[in-house]
Amino acid sequence: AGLDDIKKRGTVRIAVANEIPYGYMDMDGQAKGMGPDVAKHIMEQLGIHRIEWITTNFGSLIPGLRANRFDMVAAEMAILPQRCKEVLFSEPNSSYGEGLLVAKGNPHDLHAYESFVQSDKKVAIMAGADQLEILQALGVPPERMVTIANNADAISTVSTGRAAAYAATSLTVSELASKSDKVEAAAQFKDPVVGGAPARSWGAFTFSQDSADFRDAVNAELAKFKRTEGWAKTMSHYGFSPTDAEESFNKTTEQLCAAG
Amino acid sequence: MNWSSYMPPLLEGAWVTVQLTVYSTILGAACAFAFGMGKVSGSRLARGVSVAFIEVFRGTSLLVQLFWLYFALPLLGQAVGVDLRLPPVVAGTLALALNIGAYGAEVVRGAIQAVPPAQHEAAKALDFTPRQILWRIALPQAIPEMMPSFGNLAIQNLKDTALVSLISLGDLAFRAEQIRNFTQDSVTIYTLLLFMYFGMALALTALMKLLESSVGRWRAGRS
Amino acid sequence: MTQDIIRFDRVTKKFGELTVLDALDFSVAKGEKVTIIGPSGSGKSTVLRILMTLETIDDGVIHVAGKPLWHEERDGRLVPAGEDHLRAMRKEMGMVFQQFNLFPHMTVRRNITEAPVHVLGLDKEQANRRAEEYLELVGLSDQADKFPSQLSGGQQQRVAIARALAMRPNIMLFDEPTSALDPELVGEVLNVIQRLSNEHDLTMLLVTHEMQFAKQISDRVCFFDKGRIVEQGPPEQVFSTPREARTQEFLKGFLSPEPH
Amino acid sequence: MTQDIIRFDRVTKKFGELTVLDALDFSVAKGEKVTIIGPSGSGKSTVLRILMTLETIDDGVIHVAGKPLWHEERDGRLVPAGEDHLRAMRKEMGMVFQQFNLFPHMTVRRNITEAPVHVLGLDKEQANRRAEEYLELVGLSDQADKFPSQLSGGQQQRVAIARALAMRPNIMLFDEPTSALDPELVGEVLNVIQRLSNEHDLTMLLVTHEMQFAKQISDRVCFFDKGRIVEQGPPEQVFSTPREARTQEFLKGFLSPEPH
Amino acid sequence: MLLGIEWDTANNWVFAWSILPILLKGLAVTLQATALGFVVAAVLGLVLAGLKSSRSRIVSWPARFLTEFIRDTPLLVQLFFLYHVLPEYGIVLPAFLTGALALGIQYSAYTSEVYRAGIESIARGQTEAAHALDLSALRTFSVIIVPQAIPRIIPALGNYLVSIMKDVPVLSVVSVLEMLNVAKIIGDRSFNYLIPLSMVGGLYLLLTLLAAAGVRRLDTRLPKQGLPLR
Ligand SMILES: Nc1ncnc2c1ncn2[C@@H]1O[C@H](COP(=O)(O)OP(=O)(O)OP(=O)(O)O)[C@@H](O)[C@H]1O
Ligand SMILES: Nc1ncnc2c1ncn2[C@@H]1O[C@H](COP(=O)(O)OP(=O)(O)OP(=O)(O)O)[C@@H](O)[C@H]1O
Ligand SMILES: [Mg+2]
Ligand SMILES: [Mg+2]
Repeated sequence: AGLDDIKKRGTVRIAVANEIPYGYMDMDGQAKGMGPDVAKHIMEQLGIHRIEWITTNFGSLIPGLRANRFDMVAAEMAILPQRCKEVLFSEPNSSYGEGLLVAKGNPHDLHAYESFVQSDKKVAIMAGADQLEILQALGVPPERMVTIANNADAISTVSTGRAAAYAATSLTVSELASKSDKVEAAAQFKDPVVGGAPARSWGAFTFSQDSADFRDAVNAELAKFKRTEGWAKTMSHYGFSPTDAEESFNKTTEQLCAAG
Repeated sequence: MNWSSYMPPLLEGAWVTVQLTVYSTILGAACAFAFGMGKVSGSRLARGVSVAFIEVFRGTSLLVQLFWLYFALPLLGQAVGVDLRLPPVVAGTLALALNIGAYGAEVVRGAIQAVPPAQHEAAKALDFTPRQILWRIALPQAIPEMMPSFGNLAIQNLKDTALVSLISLGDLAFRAEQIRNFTQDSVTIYTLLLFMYFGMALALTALMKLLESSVGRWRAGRS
Repeated sequence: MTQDIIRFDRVTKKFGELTVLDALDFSVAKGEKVTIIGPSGSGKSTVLRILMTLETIDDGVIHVAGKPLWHEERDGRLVPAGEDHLRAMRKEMGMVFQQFNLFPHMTVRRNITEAPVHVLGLDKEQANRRAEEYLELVGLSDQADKFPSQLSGGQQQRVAIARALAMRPNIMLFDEPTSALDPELVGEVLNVIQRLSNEHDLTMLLVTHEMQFAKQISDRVCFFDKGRIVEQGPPEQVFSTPREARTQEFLKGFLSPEPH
Repeated sequence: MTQDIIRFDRVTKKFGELTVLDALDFSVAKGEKVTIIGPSGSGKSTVLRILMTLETIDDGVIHVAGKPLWHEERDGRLVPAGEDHLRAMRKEMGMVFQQFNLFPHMTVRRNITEAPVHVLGLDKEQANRRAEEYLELVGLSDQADKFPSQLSGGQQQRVAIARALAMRPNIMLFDEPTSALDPELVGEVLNVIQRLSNEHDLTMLLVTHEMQFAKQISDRVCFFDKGRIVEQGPPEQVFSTPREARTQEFLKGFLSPEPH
Repeated sequence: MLLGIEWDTANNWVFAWSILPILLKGLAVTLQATALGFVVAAVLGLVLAGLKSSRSRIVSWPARFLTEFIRDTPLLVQLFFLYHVLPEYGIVLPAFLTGALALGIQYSAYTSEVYRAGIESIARGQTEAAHALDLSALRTFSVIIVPQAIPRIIPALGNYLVSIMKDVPVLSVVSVLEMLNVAKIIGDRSFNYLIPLSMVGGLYLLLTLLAAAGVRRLDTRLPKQGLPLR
């Protein structure tokens, strides 16, 4: 939907995928996370005062945008060239590296995505998440990947041995690790190297193809906000490192969409 | 966290589940009568349409229907230039109603056909028209016959509403998943969830029994 | 006999391979009381059901009250009867079934008034008066507000007779009206039929196994076997001095066995 | 009378609230042929079913062949009967049901031999000879290899009689053996029972509505109403000059109605 | 690429043709889950039916409650329960087995009723006739009741087999790669749901029509009066 439509309606529909700390609903039904917090600020600036939050599976975010089930996604979805063909991205709002969730004590001694290329251990990924592309690029055979529908399933998947590890972003991993003492973040994690550079993702807001003006308006406000102390505080509040914050300025969406 | 703190969101979800069940059961009953009577009607077209409807919605899995309505239908709409993007509530209610309606149509058909041929003959001997026989003799006798099966279908429908959580509708199952995402307290949440569905099913059963006895009062003296 | 109100001319009826009526000639005079007897499967019910147009015929002609039952004249030619013609013909007749076939969801009163109101177009009050008249006749004035399931078999059958009479037919067809009854209830139904048989205008066609009763009320008894009339005549003759071997054999089954 | 082979002393039977037998006193001498008549629901079947131990009783004592049916003596004390005692008592009796209750998945021969082989321990050949003997008696020697569904109702009931006789019981119980039959088939079954009634050793207890037949074969007729014996005596007396008003009323239902 | 097979999005027909082998692999999983679930349901249902008909209330009452409870709660929730709660008590089953088990448990509530109804439908008269002939309880059950109950039980079980097959897609929530899950993943990645989901619907329709014809045929072949004993 265009910016005018949304302003006329006075309500914007924003989707999250229930991933802590990127975008999630807490028990009281309040939207939280890096995406929602920044989105709330921007909507305020744009004069849109009502936000309808929608929770959906990660895999349904892009189809939902295309089906006009919501106007915007605030899930810190990584900007990837093939996604750029389907939807519009704002400029990066964050940046994050990869991580690996393993069982307590790391019994299989796993420290890198590359471990799964040779060994017979299975690695879990979330349906629709970009870890699939990374693992594929590294040459991990498909039968060694277990697809789960939800971040929430990761702890039990790993702690019960249904998969040896869960490949996700470093923030997701440390968040999950903090919730249960049956799992931990793999220590001395080696960033996967794809196409000659360590894999790093740039998260952004996502829009449908016909919402260019809305995206541009968000971009303008985002650029302003990223220069403030408020943005940096939000980053660190949700566990992003200073490096993550710096990196988020180093690439533009245009560059990221053109790569690969 | 203890279980009592889960209750407010779960009750909210349960309310959504109740609404979904009620709306889709009512809509489903309408489908059931339309297509069930269509299947026994004299018109070949009505019969064909009814048979096709019943076979398609009984023959494919409910979850496939739900996903199809939610994910595939918008693309079909795009291809033909119509906006068929259904909001989750509509897609969910529709999928449940169509599915339960197809099963219900067979119940309606069965009950109408179970009215003894002798009743049709007696009515014909009294010179009623075929239309009068259907509306005055066959249907009033068939409806109490349908009630037990409708009761079972309503319970089935209540259970099936859990599937709409998979298209992000905030029903009971969905809210439970949300809480688990937060707390990872699977044991408490799923146990609560099972008993809440059980309780709703018991209430629904009691309601259907009440309805059943009120539509079939003339059968009371039957041995 | 004055005039045939029912006439079958070489009527043949088949169910698939099975010939149930075999070129049957049969007629009934106005006001005549005829009893049909015969073994199971001999086609007794079929004769009544054909008259009531509950079954079609395969060959032959039937006249009821001087008009062809299954044909009507249009533009001087005989064409297959339309629904209007059939309904007009059915108005001549009332039928009482072995299993009563009351409408279980209607009170006794409703059972009797339903057709007069919706077929004959009587208003409700007229129909109710008529119902009371016939309930009186069958001795059930006090049961008008009960449902059929609250009555004994004998009472149900008497209601069924009242229901048929309320349409004021010229011909009454009875298909084994007492064989679904407990033996002690048979008498009350036969009593009602006996009373009707005194109406000189009413033509009666009765299928029964109550030989004693048949003897008392009928002007004529027809013995059916394999879709044909084997023997017919006044009851005294047929029961006491049957001419045909088949009739003798059949009647023997109803007499008490002799000690051997 | 020589000696009571069956004796009911103040036997009471209830179904929930309903008292079906009400402190019933009733006895049958060895070799006696007794017919029970009475309205529907008066407890006729219940008497036979209790004898066959298909129903329990709530109060009173029953003796069969001098032994208590529902009790046995152990260490000089009367205790509730065990399964062994009940089986021994049941051996005294054979029962024929209204609905025949043949085993539909067994041939006629197998229906008759099943119990002699597996209960009495006869070898197959002996049992087959016995089956032939009784099939001869009921006039069905040529039907041994058919299944029940291939027989008429009258033939099925005759097989059921042969099946009961093959256990060589001293007492035969018949519960309306002809009321599920087409009227013309009644004679053949009554014929068989008539023949049995000439066996002076066999005690017979028969529930029937065939008054004519009851008159011929029974030594005594008992009229039941509401779980009590209202009247009993030789058939001529009970049928021709019933003493009780209730009996007269009941028997009236079986007589042809008089014209009014 | 999925399950080692690439797809081709050149046009709709090519796309449909190229994903067919992937869907068929998913179908194989669907059928395996159906078969395993059915076996569990058939056996567990028999156990439940036995317990429910027990004379001892201490046995029959809990069995009755359990049946009612299973019947009145959604398969999805039962599946989540088994998948997430059992591991808390050290019982870790692979997703496929958990799924088949959940299907089996859910349907055991229904099959237990099939057994009970099949046996009770044998006219009371049959048991009474056997009793009057003094046949032992064991012989009555095995030679009189069972041969007559089987032809009534089998078609009903057949219908539940078909129902189980239609419920297999629910297992996708615990990442079993059955047919619907495969189609959904293809959709997630190609952003074309219409073709894979429609194909799944078509395949299901085909399967259930075949199965229904099979059950009907079975029904006409089984003797109505019981398996003949000569
Ligand atoms: N709808 C039908 N389809 C096939 N056969 C039929 C049908 N109705 C009757 N028949 C057969 O036609 C024959 C004659 O039936 P009909 O009912 O007229 O006999 P009936 O003399 O009334 O016998 P009963 O004394 O048993 O009532 C029987 O063999 C019966 O099986
Ligand atoms: N299993 C049962 N449960 C409850 N009531 C029963 C049961 N069996 C019989 N009755 C009732 O007991 C009463 C006597 O039944 P019984 O079968 O002995 O009557 P009957 O004299 O044989 O009648 P009929 O002539 O109809 O066979 C009836 O009112 C019947 O409804
Ligand atoms: Mg007939
Ligand atoms: Mg009885």
